Amino acid sequence: MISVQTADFDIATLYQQITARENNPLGYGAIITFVGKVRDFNLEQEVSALSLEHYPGMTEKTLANISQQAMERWPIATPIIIHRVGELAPGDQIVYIGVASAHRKAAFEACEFIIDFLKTKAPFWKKESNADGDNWLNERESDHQAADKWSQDTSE
Amino acid sequence: MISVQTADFDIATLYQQITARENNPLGYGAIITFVGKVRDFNLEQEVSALSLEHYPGMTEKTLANISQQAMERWPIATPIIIHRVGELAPGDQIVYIGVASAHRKAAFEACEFIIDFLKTKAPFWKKESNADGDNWLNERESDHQAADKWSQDTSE
Amino acid sequence: MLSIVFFAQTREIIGQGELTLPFESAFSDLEMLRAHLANTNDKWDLALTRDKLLVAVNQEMSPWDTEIKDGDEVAFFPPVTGG
Amino acid sequence: MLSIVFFAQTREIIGQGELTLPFESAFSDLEMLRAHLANTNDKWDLALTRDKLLVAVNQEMSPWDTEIKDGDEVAFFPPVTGG
Repeated sequence: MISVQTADFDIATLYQQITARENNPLGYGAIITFVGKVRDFNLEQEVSALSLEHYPGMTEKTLANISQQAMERWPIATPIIIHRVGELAPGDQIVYIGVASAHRKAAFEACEFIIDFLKTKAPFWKKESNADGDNWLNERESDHQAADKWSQDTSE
Repeated sequence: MISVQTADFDIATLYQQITARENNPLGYGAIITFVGKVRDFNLEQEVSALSLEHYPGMTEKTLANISQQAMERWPIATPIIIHRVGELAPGDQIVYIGVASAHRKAAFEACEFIIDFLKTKAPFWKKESNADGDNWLNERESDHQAADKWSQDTSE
Repeated sequence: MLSIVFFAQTREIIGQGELTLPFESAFSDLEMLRAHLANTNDKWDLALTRDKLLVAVNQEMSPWDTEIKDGDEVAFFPPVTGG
Repeated sequence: MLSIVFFAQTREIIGQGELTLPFESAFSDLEMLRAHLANTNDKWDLALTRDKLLVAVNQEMSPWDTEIKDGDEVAFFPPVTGG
């Protein structure tokens, strides 16, 4: 399940969905979730708001493609990927990824794969507002390294 | 936070705790959770119930030690580790691990480290009941390999 | 017609999010189209500096030598920073 | 006194979960204690076969050559299978 939305998400509802029989027909018992939040209190610089822009259409296609790749690579149920757009405040939830598998290692890897690819392939852009004004965030080399490692990694 | 309990746990409440300021004073925004459930429907053999025995006292000490090791190794907030004991039914939740960090890679690794060590070090024993009677589960070589890799792995 | 869209910094510097353009063989690949648009004025030139600029054709990330055809949707944007 | 506890299969085969035993220098390490207890009868011998048996002293997993002392709590159990 893929959703790009301005509304907040409820992790309890999503957890029910990831474990529900229609989504998880084999009753996979290892469930990994990742939630990314707007940093709540930054010691160096107070972030007062975050604005998330995206490319409607391409975003959903990219996330569906990442989800599909993960399902081809690991024995997992259909992942849930939720990403918020629009205006967000410190502490707000931004992104949710939920993965169920019979094998915890597969669930961990698939979940990390999805967020690593989302960070480098999905057309979202973050703009931070603080006392100094607005700043578009720069891409991070560490995110690219994280995504690249999945092409080199030949282990299951 | 460590708890060994017969009662079920509520992942929404635990998520609030892992992100609450008292537990997560730096407002870490990457939250990974692992939930392990009793397999709900096993195609090969119907599991009708699971009984979990533990060594009171040693269990809590072992989990606290694993939690401490994870906090020394990765920049994470205090992890939440919940493990149920007693009689469980198919689909029931068994174990919860919640980890927050500023860095998702650290959170993924610490969460996986905790479950890998819990599986091989914490004194819990599972007994399955099915049509053929009761069976104590055997340890799995794959769990030992998973735990061993953390001693060899020198990456962050 | 080509449908051209811009996002994030690229959109802000250019000052508009989209435009349409009659297709011409003079810009039959992405690099040629980029150069053609960059030629509009100094702001467009700055916004469409190839360094770090990404481009998608019909909502798929594409290399600069990708050929384009009438009816395509082409998007220019900076590196992505979601998640 | 030594406090001895058994868990899971080990407990089931032996048929009891705990016992206390006056400490004797004749079983001053874990292997000696295990052999002493295994000597009780065939069931204890089977339950305390060293293959795959684990042992903890004062709630810490310990190797078989660990020395024990009066007042220790010693636990025998099979490989753990939680999580």
